[in-house]
Amino acid sequence: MTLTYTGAQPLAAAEVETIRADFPILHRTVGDGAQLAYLDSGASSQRPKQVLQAEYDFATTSYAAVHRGAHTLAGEATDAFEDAREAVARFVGVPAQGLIWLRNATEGLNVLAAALSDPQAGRYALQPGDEILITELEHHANLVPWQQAAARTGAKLRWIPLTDDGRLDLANIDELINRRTKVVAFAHASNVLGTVLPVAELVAKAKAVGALTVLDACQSVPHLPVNLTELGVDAAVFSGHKMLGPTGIGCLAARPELLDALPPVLTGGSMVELVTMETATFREAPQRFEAGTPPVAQAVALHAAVNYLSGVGMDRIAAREHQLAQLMLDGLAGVEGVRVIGPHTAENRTATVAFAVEGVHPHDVGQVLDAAGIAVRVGHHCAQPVHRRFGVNASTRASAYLYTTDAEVERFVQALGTVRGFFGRS
Amino acid sequence: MTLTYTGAQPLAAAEVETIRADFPILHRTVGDGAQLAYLDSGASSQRPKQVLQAEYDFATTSYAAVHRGAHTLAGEATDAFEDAREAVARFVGVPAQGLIWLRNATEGLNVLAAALSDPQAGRYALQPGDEILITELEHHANLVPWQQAAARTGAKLRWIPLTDDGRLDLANIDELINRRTKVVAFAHASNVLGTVLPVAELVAKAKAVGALTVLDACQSVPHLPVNLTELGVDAAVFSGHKMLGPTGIGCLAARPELLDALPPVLTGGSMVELVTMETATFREAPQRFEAGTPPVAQAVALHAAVNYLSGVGMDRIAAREHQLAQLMLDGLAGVEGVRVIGPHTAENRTATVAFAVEGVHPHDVGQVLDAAGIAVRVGHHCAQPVHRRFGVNASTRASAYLYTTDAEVERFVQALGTVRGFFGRS
Amino acid sequence: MSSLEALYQQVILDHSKEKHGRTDLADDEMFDPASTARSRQYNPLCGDEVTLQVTLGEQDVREIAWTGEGCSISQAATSVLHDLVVGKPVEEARSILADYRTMLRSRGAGTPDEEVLGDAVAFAGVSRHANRVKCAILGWTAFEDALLRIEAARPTAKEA
Amino acid sequence: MSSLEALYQQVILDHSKEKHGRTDLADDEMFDPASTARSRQYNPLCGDEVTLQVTLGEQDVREIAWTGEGCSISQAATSVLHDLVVGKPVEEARSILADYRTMLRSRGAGTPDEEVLGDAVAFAGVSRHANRVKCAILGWTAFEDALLRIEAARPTAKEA
Ligand SMILES: Cc1ncc(COP(=O)(O)O)c(C=O)c1O
Ligand SMILES: Cc1ncc(COP(=O)(O)O)c(C=O)c1O
Repeated sequence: MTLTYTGAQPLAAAEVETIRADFPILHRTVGDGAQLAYLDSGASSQRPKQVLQAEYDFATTSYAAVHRGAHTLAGEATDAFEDAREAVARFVGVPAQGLIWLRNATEGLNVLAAALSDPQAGRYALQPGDEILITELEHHANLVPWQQAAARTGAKLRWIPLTDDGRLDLANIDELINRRTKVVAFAHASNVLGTVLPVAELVAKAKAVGALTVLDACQSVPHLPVNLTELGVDAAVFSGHKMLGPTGIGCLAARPELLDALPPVLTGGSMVELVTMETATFREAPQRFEAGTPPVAQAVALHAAVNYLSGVGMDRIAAREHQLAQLMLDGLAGVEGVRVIGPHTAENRTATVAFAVEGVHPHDVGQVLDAAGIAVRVGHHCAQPVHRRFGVNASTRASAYLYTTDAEVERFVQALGTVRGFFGRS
Repeated sequence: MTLTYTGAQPLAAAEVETIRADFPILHRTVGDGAQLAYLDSGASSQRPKQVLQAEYDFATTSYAAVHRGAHTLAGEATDAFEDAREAVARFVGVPAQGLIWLRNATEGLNVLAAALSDPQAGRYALQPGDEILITELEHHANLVPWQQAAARTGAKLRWIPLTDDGRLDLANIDELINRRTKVVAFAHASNVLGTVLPVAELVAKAKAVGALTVLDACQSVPHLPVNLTELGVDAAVFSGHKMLGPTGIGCLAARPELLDALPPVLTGGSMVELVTMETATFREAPQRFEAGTPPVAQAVALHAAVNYLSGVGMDRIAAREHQLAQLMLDGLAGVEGVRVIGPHTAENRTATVAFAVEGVHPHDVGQVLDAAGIAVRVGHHCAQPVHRRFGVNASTRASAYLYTTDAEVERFVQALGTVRGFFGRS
Repeated sequence: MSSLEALYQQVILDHSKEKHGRTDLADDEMFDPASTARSRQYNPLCGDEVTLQVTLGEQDVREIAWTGEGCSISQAATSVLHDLVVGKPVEEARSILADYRTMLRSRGAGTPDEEVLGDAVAFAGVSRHANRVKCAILGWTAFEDALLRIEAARPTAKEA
Repeated sequence: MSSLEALYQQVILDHSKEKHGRTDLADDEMFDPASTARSRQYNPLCGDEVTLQVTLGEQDVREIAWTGEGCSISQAATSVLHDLVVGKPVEEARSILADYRTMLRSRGAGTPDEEVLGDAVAFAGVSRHANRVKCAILGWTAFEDALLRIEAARPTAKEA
């Protein structure tokens, strides 16, 4: 598989500067006055003025509770909310009624795992002897809910192992995806290794045995052009805060027919039809999965975020990040004592690069970089198993986005070069 | 029970005007140019500039993913996030480690109901033959999750009926709260009737039989001074968007010892300790219940909201709303063909008033009011059973808040007086 | 004309009082599924409902009877539906239905064809109020659903 | 002094290399619970951990041995702890522990008492970095926990 973005023109340096002007926070200094270089977008991205403005405008002109009102504000708010649903759904290539607003991507995976653990899911319900297949590089969000589903239903959790290069080891894939496999759940891109997974191949094999496919698209939707319908997955999740949107909103996108077959997980207002003291009937998807007041303001802001991304062009963002990945890999290759954890080449890889510094703990690495203004993440990045696979407890991770400059990557590499000396390790 | 607010000085008209200046949206017009009178705060309140500004400032200066970072922004964001937890916890009188951020209040009730349905809840776990007691006036959020818990565990759902005046009918309370009762879950204030429930009495009776108490404080925390520890409830929920805060955040407050005994409901990042491919151990509360990226920006905004409310003074807000309730009840009593659904006196009552207009459907009532700029809610307000109890499918509901003026209430009453004529019903 | 008057045209106010075709529908009535069907439609947002019974002749809509609770818009819309389609060829009724839907979804933009829609053009103003579109369509959806049921119960050309 | 140097004082850098008291702790070692105990502390945020074993004499801290993975702050803090409390009366060790905690929680505000804290004052700078406080306290928490275990295993005054 080669990625669709290879053809597009990367953002030019001047365009990146124009983009940066939209992000006030990128211009601040930290610590003793060092200019911030924000290389932590893999954890959470920053919001441009356009997104903040959209939320402000909505709050000061049209906000009200949605769906249940006869008054003007309620109507305007409902329109804005449902327009957002259409726009975000279009952004990832699914119909609006297949897009559910939740708290974050984690909740989306929990909802799926819980619904599939419920006997009311009918033919989709997990049974003893069934198999759930994940991979060894998953974020805890795409691991622990499936552990719980397996424990609850008697299904067995299995996983695709990794090569030393941080790619999927597909040697035994035809044994791993077999007639017992009911769910194949995997990240589109790893939040640690940066690896982009072979979605088409996994989907084809899952389809061949009638298994559902669940894509953790948290690290792909913000960075690559993603069309979930074309990818052919049955369900996918992603989070607003990683794609220029606010916290407090995540999306579960799924084939409407699948949603219609699944029981609700959270219950309450707005998702019911007829309620008596003894019983309740439930509405159709997406409402059935949206109990209580939804993240209205956050949906409106996320709408502005996808408009921003589309305005720049996801293909061009992907092409630019491909450049950045190359720049980071090249830079790190030149720093003594640094070992990249994950693919050493930029092919099928995002601009998220985790690494170990010989003799220096990631916390200390991060601290020295922070003093130079460089914000990276340290720890296990909610993916302990993949760290264990590569023989470490934790790592340092730099992750770029559309607003990252070459100069920032260079400053990062340069500062990293001072780390071992600071701790007397060279 | 008399309410604590009766002593405080109500907000004066000039103070209300000063407050209104902080809410840009209140100054808009709707439809053919009518000045907005927002009487739908019971569904969702508006946000003052201070709250919007706090979120904007946070997003443009200190935002990053919380808890997992070594860099400056992550540290600042974590501090802001945890400061918010302390402030909101203090606002409702609980320790910070007893406050969990969720999507909305509905999620809080679902988490409780699901955790208590899990055998891992140990001595708190619901068993066949146990009883869950609610009331006939509950919002669907405090009804349907308990129906589900009952169906899952074999426990029995019972409820306290209502008097014709919209108060709890406590005639059989000593039979309803009995040795089999394991959970007593009830609204502090009804979102339809406006009734304030006798919390102290219910808590005392529940304690006497060793039952847990769960308070749906959605309609009290925004409007009355509430100290959950003094009230003695074991758990409570409330939503940010009803108390000048944003959508996308709700709180579950509970005794830390109870939280420690309950299993997590959603799993994923940030709530785990040690994770292998096969197993996971979980962190302590509150983290155990906060899977994935939390509503960071919304918590910071909610902090600003409780600061705003505290600045005005919850006792004075309550005293003012007591006035407004009286004004609304007096006004409605003078409109022919209008029947208030709920208490006809302002004692132990909030300024949320639902009513029926003879011969005119609530949708039509709401539409005529909207044309006059008056925003009220119509429908069943996510509480079908209480409407059925009073012989209607739906009602019209006006609900006031600290920014409501006497003049708005008067305009509302005046416009309501034209409704029956418009439809040829008088 | 105020926007309120634009929404509540006199035709609507009149029909909301008169309610043509509104009757009691006995629960246990027996009928031939190849010519008669009922549909109950429910609006979960407000609890409104309409139960509507259609009887078709060979080619035409012979009878419509309905009952239910609802706002003036939904009651009037069902009453107008009754007057518009009873006696019309089924195919024509279907095309009225299609036009009506298009009008309601126009968000105030389209110019409805009074030749086709007759009194139903009075509901054009509803299209500006997204939250009322459901009210105006409730009875019409019941009509459409009942037609489908009859169709399903009739021997098809192929089978015949 | 840059803020980085304020955090990583020379004392810390030295101890993070020397690691006093660090050793291998055999899993199956037998010991008398009334005088020796172990505690393992884990930081779920970064996966760091310390296992620390304390042996008390009649009144004093006789021995501390520890192992574990962690950053320079956590390793140095445990090393400094070793030097500070071994040989001291248990009561004094406790008060050092209390002062150390207070210092770390001061958010850079307090002025730690070098008389009591000795080399541990080097960690004052950590209090400005909320996210590193956990690192600096990890080994000390293990020490405190182990003390409690020994206490629990000893016959109390009442029982005796
Ligand atoms: C009494 C009551 N309980 C629960 C809720 C549900 O709150 P949310 O929709 O924010 O979850 C509401 C508000 O709609 C309410 O008024
Ligand atoms: C690959 C992946 N999956 C899932 C998540 C969880 O996202 P959230 O915390 O927004 O629920 C993340 C981000 O932390 C991620 O990178």
